[in-house]
Order: sequence, then C-alpha cells, then structure tokens
Amino acid sequence: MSFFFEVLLGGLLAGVMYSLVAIGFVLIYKASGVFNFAQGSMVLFAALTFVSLLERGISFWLAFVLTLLAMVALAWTIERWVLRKLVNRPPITLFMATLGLSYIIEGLAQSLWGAQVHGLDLGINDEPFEFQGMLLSQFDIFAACVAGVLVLVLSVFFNKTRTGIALRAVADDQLAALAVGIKLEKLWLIVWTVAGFVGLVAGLLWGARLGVQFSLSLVVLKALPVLIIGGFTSISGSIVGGLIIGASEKLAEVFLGAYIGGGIENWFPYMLAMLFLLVRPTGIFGERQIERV
Amino acid sequence: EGEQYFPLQSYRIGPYAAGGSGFFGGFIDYLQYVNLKDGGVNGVKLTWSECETEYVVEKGVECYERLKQGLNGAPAAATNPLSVGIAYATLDRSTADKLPLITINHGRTDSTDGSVFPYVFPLQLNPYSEVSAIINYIGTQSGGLEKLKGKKIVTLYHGSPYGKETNPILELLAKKYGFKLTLLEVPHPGNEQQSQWLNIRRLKPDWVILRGWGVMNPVALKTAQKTGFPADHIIGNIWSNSEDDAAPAGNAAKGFIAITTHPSGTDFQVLQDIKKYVVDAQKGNLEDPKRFGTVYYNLGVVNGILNVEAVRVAQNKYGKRPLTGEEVRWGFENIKLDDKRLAELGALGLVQPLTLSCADHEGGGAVRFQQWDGSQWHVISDWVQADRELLRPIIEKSSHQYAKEKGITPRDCAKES
Amino acid sequence: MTARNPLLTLEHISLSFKGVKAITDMSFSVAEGEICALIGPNGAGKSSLLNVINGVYQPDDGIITYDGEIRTAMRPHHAAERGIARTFQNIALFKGMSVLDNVLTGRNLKVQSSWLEQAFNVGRAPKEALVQRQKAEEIIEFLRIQPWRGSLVGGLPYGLQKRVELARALAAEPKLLLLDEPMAGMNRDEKAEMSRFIVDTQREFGTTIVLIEHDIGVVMALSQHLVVLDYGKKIGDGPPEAVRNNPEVIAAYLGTRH
Amino acid sequence: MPVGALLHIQNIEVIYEKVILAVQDISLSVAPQSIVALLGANGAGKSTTLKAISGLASAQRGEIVDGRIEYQGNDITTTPPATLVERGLVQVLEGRHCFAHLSVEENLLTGGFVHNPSRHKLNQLLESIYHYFPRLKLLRKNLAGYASGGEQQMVAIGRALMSEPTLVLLDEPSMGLAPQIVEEIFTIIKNLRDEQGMSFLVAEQNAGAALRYADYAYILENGRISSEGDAEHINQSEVLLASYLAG
Amino acid sequence: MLYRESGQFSTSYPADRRIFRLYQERWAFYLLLAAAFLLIPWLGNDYWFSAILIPFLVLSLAALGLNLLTGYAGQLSLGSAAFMAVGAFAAYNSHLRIEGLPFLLSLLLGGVVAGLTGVVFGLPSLRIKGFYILVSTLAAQFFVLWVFTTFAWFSNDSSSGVITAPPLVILGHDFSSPQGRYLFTLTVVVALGFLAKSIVGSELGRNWMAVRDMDKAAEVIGIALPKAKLLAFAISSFYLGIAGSLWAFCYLGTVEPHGFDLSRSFQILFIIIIGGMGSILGNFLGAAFIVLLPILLSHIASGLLADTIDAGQLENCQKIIFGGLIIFFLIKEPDGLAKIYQTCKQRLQVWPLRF
Ligand SMILES: Nc1ncnc2c1ncn2[C@@H]1O[C@H](COP(=O)(O)OP(=O)(O)OP(=O)(O)O)[C@@H](O)[C@H]1O
Ligand SMILES: Nc1ncnc2c1ncn2[C@@H]1O[C@H](COP(=O)(O)OP(=O)(O)OP(=O)(O)O)[C@@H](O)[C@H]1O
Ligand SMILES: [Mg+2]
Ligand SMILES: [Mg+2]
Repeated sequence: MSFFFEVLLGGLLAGVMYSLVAIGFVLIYKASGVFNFAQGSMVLFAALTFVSLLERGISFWLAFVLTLLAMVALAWTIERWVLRKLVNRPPITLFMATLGLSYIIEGLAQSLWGAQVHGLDLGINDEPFEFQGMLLSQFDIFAACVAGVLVLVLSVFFNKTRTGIALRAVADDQLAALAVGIKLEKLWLIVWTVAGFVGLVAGLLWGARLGVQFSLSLVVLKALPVLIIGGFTSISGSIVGGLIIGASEKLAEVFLGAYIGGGIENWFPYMLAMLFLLVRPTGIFGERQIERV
Repeated sequence: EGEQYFPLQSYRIGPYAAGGSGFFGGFIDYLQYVNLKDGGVNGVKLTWSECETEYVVEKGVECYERLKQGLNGAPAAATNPLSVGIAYATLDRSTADKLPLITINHGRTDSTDGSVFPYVFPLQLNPYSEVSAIINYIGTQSGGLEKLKGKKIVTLYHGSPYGKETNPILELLAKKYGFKLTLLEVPHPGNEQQSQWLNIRRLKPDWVILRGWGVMNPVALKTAQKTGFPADHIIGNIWSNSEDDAAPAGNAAKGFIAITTHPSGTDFQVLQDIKKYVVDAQKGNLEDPKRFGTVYYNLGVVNGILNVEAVRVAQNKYGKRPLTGEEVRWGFENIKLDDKRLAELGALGLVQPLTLSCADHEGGGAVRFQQWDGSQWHVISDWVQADRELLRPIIEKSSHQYAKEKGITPRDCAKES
Repeated sequence: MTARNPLLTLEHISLSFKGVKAITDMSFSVAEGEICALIGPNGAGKSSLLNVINGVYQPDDGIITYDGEIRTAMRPHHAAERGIARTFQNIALFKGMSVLDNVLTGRNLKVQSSWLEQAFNVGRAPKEALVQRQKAEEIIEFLRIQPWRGSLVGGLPYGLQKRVELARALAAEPKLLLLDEPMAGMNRDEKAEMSRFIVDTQREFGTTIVLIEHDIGVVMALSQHLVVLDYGKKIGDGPPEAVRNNPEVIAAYLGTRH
Repeated sequence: MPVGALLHIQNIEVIYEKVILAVQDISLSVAPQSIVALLGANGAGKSTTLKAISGLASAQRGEIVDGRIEYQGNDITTTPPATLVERGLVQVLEGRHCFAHLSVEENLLTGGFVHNPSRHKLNQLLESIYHYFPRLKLLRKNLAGYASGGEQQMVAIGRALMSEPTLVLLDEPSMGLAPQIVEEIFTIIKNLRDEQGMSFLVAEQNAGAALRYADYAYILENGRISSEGDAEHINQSEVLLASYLAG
Repeated sequence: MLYRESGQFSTSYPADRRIFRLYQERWAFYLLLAAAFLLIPWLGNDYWFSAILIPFLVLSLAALGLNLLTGYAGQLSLGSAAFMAVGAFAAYNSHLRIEGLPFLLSLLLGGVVAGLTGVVFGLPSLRIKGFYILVSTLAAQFFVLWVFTTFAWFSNDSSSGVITAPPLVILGHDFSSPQGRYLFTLTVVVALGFLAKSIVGSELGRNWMAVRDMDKAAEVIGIALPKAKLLAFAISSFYLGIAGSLWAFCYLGTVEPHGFDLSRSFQILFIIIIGGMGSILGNFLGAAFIVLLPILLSHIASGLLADTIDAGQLENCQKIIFGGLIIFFLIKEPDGLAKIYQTCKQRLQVWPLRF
C-alpha cells in the first residue's frame, strides 16, 4: 500500500512538471486564441540560451536576466513578423504558423548554441529524503511551489486586470478587438514575453532534470494532454490536469503495464484525456464553445 | 594515384546530434590525418563529403543514393550511416550496389553471418555479444558465473526495436545462469522515468542494465538517484556510454559503469598524432575542441582505422589504386588486427584485436568496462569476451530465415579465400 | 384564422437559460400553407422559438405537434428529414464553398445513390447528379443569383448571402420553411424582391412559412397570420390587421417607448 | 473640398486579396458635429469604405492602393486602428462582432479602456450606456455570445460609445433591431451630436430612417459615389428612386 | 416559374463537372501523364527514382489522405503517420499470413484496416471539436506505434522489430527494380488521385466541406454529421494506409515503427499547408516542394558553399528556411501553392488587364 502512495506522490510531482509547460500554452491560448505549438521550442531556446551563457562564465542572475531579454526579443520578433501579419485569421492558420515558428526557433537555438548536451545545476538538491516512508526530493517540492505561484499570479492577472479582459477579448474576435482600440501589438508582446518567461522557468527546471538538449522541445507532448484535461483556457486547469495526468500515468505504468506491456506512458495520457473529453468536451475548466444560431 | 571516396551520411543536428557530430568528427579527422601524414593510403588520397541525415531514415536513403556513385570519379569505399534505421533501409540497396555497409557496434545482429550478408559489417560488437559480455562481467563481479543464480537483474530498455532486440538473449542467459530478470520499458524519448525507477526501488535488484538512447540516459541516472538506487550498480550499454550520456546527470552519474569497445581519452599514439597533424593545425572537424578524445570521437577514429585498414588490405590484393566497393568488401573480410598491427597503427588499447572473415563480420565481440567519476571515464576492466559460441547458432538461425524469405543462397565460406 | 389544418402546433412551450426565461408557456399553431410572421422586441424569444421548432433547442416543457407527429422535442436532423428547413439570423452559410455547392448541400436529403456509387460514378449516381444539378440551377435562377453561381459565398455582400441562404433552404423542397430576419440589412427594393420570392414560394409549392421580421410594413404585406412576442410571452395572435390594432401590441412593440 | 472637415477622403481605391477591387475613386467628407449617411445597395462598398477609414480593411486582407484619408487634418491612410480610436475615431462593425466569451458588461468595458480612465469614470460611462439601453443592464452578467441578435447590436454600439469618440463610423446600426429601437438609436445619435458634438458616418440600407436624421448623404453604386447632397434634398429628389434605394 | 423545364443546362452539366474544363489544360494534363508513364522510366536514374520520385509520389498520396480529412472535412489531425503505419503493418501481415494473397489485395487490405482504425479514432470527433480533436489523433499516433513495438507478432517476431519488405511481384511481374517501383507507385497514386477528385466533387465532398465550414448549420440542413465525419476518417485513413504500404514496400523496403512517428505526421501536415488545404493539386505541389527543397538546398550548399559552412549549420539553416516558408505562405497565400497556380492562371486569362 505504501508503494501505491509512493507512486501516486511521484506521479503528482511529475505532473506538476508537466503543468509548468502547460501554463505557457494556456497563457497564449487564453490571451490570443493561438494554439502555440512552439511553446516546447521556446522552452528549449530559453534553457539553451541560459545554460550557454552560464557556461561562458556569466553569473546565474545575469544569465537569467540576459535570457529574459532574449525572450523579449523573441517575442518582439514573433509579434512583428508573424502575428501582426496574421491578424484576424482563423485559429487553424495561427496554429500552423506556430508549427513553422517551432522549426525556426529550434534551428536558431541549435545554430546559435550548438547541439551538444549541457548539464545544468540549479543548486537545488535532487537527492531523496524519507518522509513517512516515502521518498521526496527538495527539487520536486521546489518545482511544485514555483508552479503554484505562477498559477496564482497569472489567474489574478487574467481575471482581475483590464489587460486580462482585453486579452480575452482578443482571443474571441481580433477584428472587433482592433475596432475598439485594443493594441494587439502591445498585448501580444506582453503575452509572448510572459510565455517566454514561463518557458524559461520550465526550461530551467526541466533542463536540470534532463540536461539541456534538443529533447526538451519534446516535453510539449507531455503538456498537451494536461492542457486538454484542464481545458485550454484555464490556468488553474493546467495544474489540475497536470496532477491528474501525472498520477494516473504513473499508476497505470506500474500497475497496468505489468499486464499489457510496459512503456504505455506515451499514449496513456492521451487516451485518458480522450475519455475525459467524451464527458466534458472542453476539459474540466475549459470555456464552453458558444454556438448561437 | 587517384582518390578513394567515403560518402558520409552524417547527422549533426536534431535529438541525436551529439553522437553524430562526435563520431563523424573523429572519422573525418582520422581520414585527414591519413592524408596529411602519409599522403593517403599508398598514395591514394582519401576524400569524403557529408550529407546530413538528421538520423531520419529517408534522408539517409536520399543521401545514400546521392553519394553512392562516388565523387568526381573517386569510387565510394563503404557507407557508415551510424543509424540502425538507415542501415536497415539501405541494406538491400548496398548489396545490390555492391557497396559495404558498416554498422560498427550496432545494426542487425544476424548480419554477423557474412555468408548471408556479404556486404554488411557489424564490426567489433553486435548487440547480442554486448549483453553477453555484460552478464559475464556481472558474473565476475559476483565471483563467478555460477554465483549469478538467484541474483536479480533489471534491464531498463528504450521502447524501440533497438531497445528490445536483446531481450530474448537476456532471457536465454537468465535461464542458463538462473538469475531473475525483469524487463522494464521506457517509452521514447524517455524524459520521464519516475514509475520505472519506483518499480526498480520495489524490486531491489542487484544490477540494472541500461539500454538507453539519447536523453533517456541522463534521466535514468537522475531518477535513479532520486529513488535511491546506487549509480555504481547501473551498467550502461554501448549507446549509454558516452560523456553526453553521463555528464548532464551531474552528480547523479558518479560511479555509473558502462561498457565500451574503445576507451575514451587521448593517451593513444594515434590520437596524439591526430592532434599534432590535424587539430593543432586548425583543421580539426570538431566544433568544440573539448570533445577531442571523448567516447563518440574515439569511436569515429576507430571506425576510420577499420575503414582505412580495409582499403589497405584490399590494395594489397588488387593494387595501389582507388578501389570499388566490391574490392573494399574483400578488404574488410580479410582484416586481421593483432597487437603488433595495432601497435603500428598507434591504436593499441584503443581497438580490440580483431579478425574478420567471410563467416564472421563482427570479429571481436569483446568490451571493456569504464566508470564515470563525475567528469570523465576511467577504464576499470580488461577486455571481457562475449560467449560467442552460445550466440552463433541463434544468429545463424535468424540469418538463414532471412535468406529463405529473400530467396538468397548463402555463400559457402569454406570456398572463400 | 384559415380553415386549413394546422401543420405545426406548439402547446405550452417554455424555455429558459440560466436565469433568462426566453419563452414562457407559449402556444400557437400555424396552418398548412400560410405565412405566419413572428414579431416582437429584441430579445423577445423569436429566434429561440424557431430553434425550438427545428430542434436546435430542447424546450423545458410543452408539446410540439408537426404534421401529425407529436413530440416534446425535435432533433435538427430529424426536423430536416421531416421537411423543415430554415435560414439563420446570423448568416450560416458554408463560407469556403461556391454558391452552387451551397445550394446543392441543401439537397443532401434528396440524394438516393450511395457515396460509393458517386465516387466511382456508377449505378444511380450519374443520372442523379444531373437531376440534382438541374434542381439547384432552377432555384438559383428563381432567386436570380446566377451571376455568382461559381463564387465563394464568403466574399459576397451581406444581402446576397441572405439570398443564397434562402436558396439553400428552398433546395430541400421543405414543407415548413423558417426564416429568421431574411430581409435584415436590405433596402426597400431588395426587401420587395425578397418578399416576392417568399410569396412565390408559398403560392407555387404551398410551403408553410414562419418568418421573423422587424419591418412592420413587410410583415403586414406578407403574412396571413401574426404572432407577437414580448419577453417570452405571447401578447398577440391572429390576422395581421386585428393584431396591429391590439393596444398591448402597440405598447410593447410598435408604438412608444416601453 | 470643404474647409475644416473632420474627416476627408480623397479618391481612395480599395482592393481585397490583391485581386478584388471593391471601391474606387471614393471621395467624401464629414463636417464636425454632423451626421452623414452613406447609402447604397448590397455590395456597393459601404462597409469597405468604412473599414478603409478605420484601418480595419487591412485586417481582412484589404489594401488602400490609391488616394488618401485625412482626419482632423492629419493623414491617417495607414494609421493603425488602435491609434485612431485613441484619437476618437471608432467604428461599429457590421454584423455585431461581440466578444462571445465575455459578459455583456465586460464587452462594454473593453470599449472604455483606450483612454485608461479611472474606475469611477468607467462606471459613469457604463451607467450612461445602460441608460441608453436598459435591456443591457438586465443582461450585464450574461455572456454576450448568448444574447439575441438585437441585444448584441446594442452591445456593439454601446461598446463603441464607451470610448467617448469624436467620430463614429456606424455600419448598418439598424440591422436586426426592432422598429422602436431603431428610432431610439437614431435619436441617441442625434442627441450625441447636439449635446456632445460627436459626428457620425452611418452606412445604412434603411435609407428612410437614415435620411430623416442625417445632415448630408452620399450614395454609392458599384464601388463609386454616384451622387451626394443634403439629406433632405436627396430624400426628395429622384436620385434615390433611380438608384433603387428608397427605404 | 420555379421547376420549369430548362433543358439548356442539362447537356453542359457533365462537361461542367469535368476535372479540367479548358481543353488546353486537359491536354497539358494528358501530356504530363504520358510523360510520367512513358518518358520518365526511360530518362530517370536510380537516384531520381529512389530518392526523389517515389517519396514524392508516396508523400503526395499521404497528403491527399490528410487533406481529405483536414482540408475538406475540417478535422485537424496529427496522427497521419499512425494510419500509415497501420496500413504498412496490415499489408505486411496479410501478405505474410494469408497464403497466396496477391500483393495488390494485401495492399488494399492494408488500406481497409487503416480505414477501420481511422473510424475508431474518429469516433470522439462526434463529440469534441476544434483543437480538442487533436487529442484523439495524437492518441492514435502514440498508441499505434506502441502496439507495433510492443507486440512482436506484428513484425513476425523478428528480433529487431524491423520488418523487411517482400519482393514486389504483381501479377507475375517483378517490380523490384527502381523503375518498376516507380511505375507501380505512380499507377496507384494516379488511380487514387482520380478517385479522390471524384469524391470531393460528389455529395460526400460537399457534406465534408459543410461540416468544415459550419457544422451546426450542416446538421440543421439534414447532413448526417456522424456519417460524414466517420467517412472522412475512414477514407482519409484508407489513403494514408495505402501510402504507408507504398512507403514500406516501394520506397524503403523496410518498416520500422519509428519511421512513422510524430514528425512524419507533421511533415504531411506541412505538405498540405504549403500545397493548399482543400485542393487535390495542392498535395502534389506541396509534396514536390517538401521533397525537393531540402535536396536543392543541400545540393546548393555542397556545391557552392562546401567549405564555408558545415553540414550541421546548413541543416539548421534549412530548418529555419523551412519554418520561415511555412509562415510566409500562411501570411501571403493561406491557400497555398495551389492558389498561386490558380491566380497565375487567372492573370494569364485576363492579361494584360489587371483585374
Ligand atoms: N443559448 C442561450 N443561452 C443563454 N441565453 C440565451 C440563449 N439563447 C437565447 N438566449 C436569451 O434568450 C432571449 C431571447 O433570445 P432570442 O434570440 O430568441 O431573441 P429574439 O427575439 O430573436 O431577438 P432579436 O430580435 O434581437 O433577434 C435573449 O435575452 C437571449 O439573451
Ligand atoms: N473580406 C473581403 N474579401 C474579399 N472581398 C470582399 C471582402 N469584403 C467585401 N468584399 C467585396 O467588396 C465589395 C464591396 O463589399 P462591401 O461589404 O463593402 O459592401 P456593402 O455596401 O457594405 O454591402 P452590404 O450592404 O451587403 O453590407 C463586394 O463586392 C464584396 O464582395
Ligand atoms: Mg433573433
Ligand atoms: Mg456592408
């Protein structure tokens, strides 16, 4: 039984790591209706930039600030050369544009910083300690706190501030948003920068886990089902989704994998998400689609 | 006179770039070294050109088709894709085109049987030999193979054909020696392994064999640490044995053991020479000079040594001129590296003694074990040989099945010289 | 009212959305072959009522009798099969398709041949394709939209889109046609033309029509039966002239500020 | 060219997607504190003209390829819409375009953000809109996407007024509104002109109503201006009948 | 006045429905076909057949499959490669396990099995919409690959899990040579291309587009949404399945599940974006573009810039160029190469006038 709880806890903590990536997604989707597939590449780009700066002897915080500036520059470029030119296009077009973006960002990251694998040490201990017979690590607890804080801050931002309302308006109807004088350019810049920041945080935590390397961009595949269960438009949904996915996939791998063959973690979250959708077609906290005729 | 051409299906970007850029860096540097030091092989200059595959099969095929004709009249000697997928996809083609396909340390196990696969060379070590050697090592560590009885061994493998290939052999060995084997799969790419390691924690095995690939390796080490499994009882296989696999795991990798067919480091004559002739002359292929002497780089050098040796052997028979693929193939089948020859090549201790033949396209089948000290590898064992007698019938069974499917009549190796 | 049989009867229909009571205890019937107009202030529940009739909304309460069949709710697909076609207040055309294709989709329920026959152009398919096309062309001609037959509807001006939408509905050869503000955004002449189409439809095929319209002039000229809604309740029902003079209607809709 | 015009358009030509010519050679002006009607049949180019002025045409892959637009004496041919709204030029789009997932009140609020007013001021603005459209106050917490067609039209107009504009471009404001609301809206427009000095450029199919309140009118035919004049004059002349426009 | 006899159109409808209405176009197309079947087999070399033409044809077919689903029926999918894998493995296994089954039939069977799988993963589309449907196709993507790697039965218990394609013998003729494989692929692709054209022009195609453009309205006018959507998944997956088999048997000669991973799905999606969604021609243009561009770039680089830029950087540049092109297309020509082709044609027709 204690093994069960250990797996459960491990899963919940792993789920939080997924949430970190998912938050970046939700942010952009909620704010502009763009399903940003490039979030994974942004995570890679941020982590790679950071670690490369670090390796060039720059101090931690300076590297952090410089990376953040790089993310602002990236956001600016994306706004200027992609989003601005795709105003008022259907969501699917924007989605595909982000696919293109992910190619560009990955290519850029690799040509700037090379393709080697880099180790990253954040100075947070990842060694286990026993807690009531279960293993816990400081690192996981730290990651969980970071995710919690992010969710809190961002939720307040979206629901309580004027910018938040404007952002949701943009997501609904860009033409009308333009017509009422919302500055799309400015908002996009803000959102993509914040998403870049979230990407950086996720990139650092994941990078400390995996090493900073190309595979970081693949963590979006873990974030997708999280997003879908939580709902594309809900920040707190991404945490709940992360916990559900994390816990259930670990339990499934350990207890179900023994019967149907291991390695089911890749598809299990998607199947689970699919079942969830059959009950709630827009995820747990997702906004309902409005269809009036 | 003339030039001998090496078509390089390299990969320097994408998820596996670290391996590709190291390997092809070493390979190219060795070829350069031969040109710079000796002016080629018996006066035949070596040339090459690269085509990026990104480790993607169809790009590899395109590269193969593009490069196989040779370059400016220089005929191609052999292809070295360093990718199981590309090797599979070009296997039929290279046989038809009579161009040797070198899959050093990897590839199709049954292609060891040269009578069915005349053009395919899994040099040094095929996957079966690899696990057999690992079990032999664990046996010696436990004080003899008979002590394996009752031991618990977990194999953590990458969820791909590559990862699974050795599972039947492990099961066979488990039966033979009486150890308890548990196979755990890590789905590709392997960036989350919490559940597998919690399982390991519950099973409390004596050893964990890591058949990883790419990001799966450092994550395995990190997660092992998190779940309290000691790194010095994890044994990495041939694709879990590079600096790029251990270093990103930081502290967690300290003590990690892995096999190797060729030690890393630079205290080998040939590497010193490469440094002198190539690297110090600013002609090195590596983007990051710090990677000189790393596992992948050295594997590239070893691969270069073997390819060039094949050309040299074949020249002895066919004359000192650029050779066709068919002729180079004969060279490969007649490579004979004993300690004396290895010393001449400056590769003593770097390359294992190797004798290839028509029937045996693997040749060596031995590995050494190395341990990570947090920043580099240290060799901790002598050559450990695989149980090749045990494996041969299995290999032949498989190759003959292939021959039947494809309607190939195996060569009679007794008649070959 | 007319002596003809009722084609559609609503009895005690109620519909509400979280907090908003869109329709309260609504009953009326529409006789076969008549043009019945629904009028009422904005948000009175007119569109909702059409949605209930063809099954887009399920009423909370009440009974719908259509063509002898008694139901508590319809499904849109079932309604279409039973001969109910409609147009929408917010144009709901297939924007990426040509006018002709839009009209042809309206005929989807009339197609007999299977998709395989059509794909390989064998069996009933070739002949049927001709028939369908001909019917579609007739409707296109009837509504005078031939010049735009091949254009994508997305780029057409609003008024034309409304006409295409009517064409699509007519293509189904419906028994009951529901029109939600078919003349919004048109000038008088265009309205007159549209009215003519509507009257012709009714005359030639005996189609029963329920229509929502805010232009009281058009309503008076067109309809034989008028139902007035005011915030979910029916406040008038009968021949146009009688209803028009009903003081309650005047107060709620036509006359001064409420 | 009228001196001191608030808005002045010279010979503009608009092309969609680089191939569809929507309007050409359009010139018109709007005097301060006036209501100008823009009349024309379906597809005549009314909406296109308005969108060209407000800078929204480019968001629909349209382009002003010729001519220039002046507002308050400045060239605004390529000025982005947000800047125009800041300067008091706002458009109410044809077809309502409410933010479906925002409540009615949030919809109105989005219109008020441009000048970054205090919360108090914002509430005042809201109240004034609720005063014009009492129905909206009832629905303030409901999602705009579920509101009826006419209600959404009110939201769209109210939202534009929230920015306290100088010049409002109204695209078919009467569409889908019950007759007495139409009269109400035009009365509101008239009051705003008289009391707050706003100007309106109104594209309408409902020529009758529009001309009753407008000062001046232009008639568009096939992407060109076919005639113009004082509203009263246009209303009585044969022009209207001749161009099939009577409302 | 409605429904009166108006025979004047009836004679011209079939002509109107033809694929190419202008005779110049029709002839150009016939010429192209003739060249593809008669000329190219003589002119081409190994490299052209094996590295360019065959993958081009197979990818066109796969894109065609996805285009039916995404471009016509409006259902976004990231699982195309999974259905290709199902096709390939099903064809391999039916060839292997059903004694004496002609190759063509096992190919067809592969397609049918893929189609059925498509239906299964299409079922959620009856309830979920928009981006959420991605989850179902991604589930297919990961689940299918897992099944093929986990259960060795599918690869005939081969130790490496990689299956080797049997020789390509059709009706007693050996098509194993590069020419043969090219001709066979070409025949299949052309036949299925015509079939697709006919489907999208039929009622089913219209229903798909209706579902894509506004499914609520489609439902109201009586289109059976479940049927239309599931057929879209089925037919699309059928095409993908056939393409998968061709990929395995005619192109690579081997099948490894990971050859059908997510990046393949993306590649196919890119083809339809660049080529043009909702266009048949676009698939071919897009596939040509995707197959040729990287080759062209690397040829240029190895020719001109051989020493100045290393292969890795070059590939990075290529990635950037690729991403850039996708965005460029979305900005400038959202309807892809097919639309550009049409615009050029229209320009030519009205030339020298501007509009
Ligand atoms: N799906 C829904 N969810 C919530 N409220 C709804 C929904 N549909 C309609 N309503 C509400 O029901 C009331 C009636 O709406 P309906 O669309 O039927 O009005 P209408 O009479 O057609 O008005 P208009 O003339 O403006 O189109 C409105 O207040 C609207 O907000
Ligand atoms: N986004 C667009 N893309 C392509 N063509 C367009 C677009 N919008 C309008 N058009 C074309 O431009 C022309 C003018 O259209 P516009 O919408 O300006 O007319 P309108 O006078 O407002 O008509 P309505 O009274 O129907 O609203 C029409 O022929 C229309 O087809
Ligand atoms: Mg309504
Ligand atoms: Mg308009």
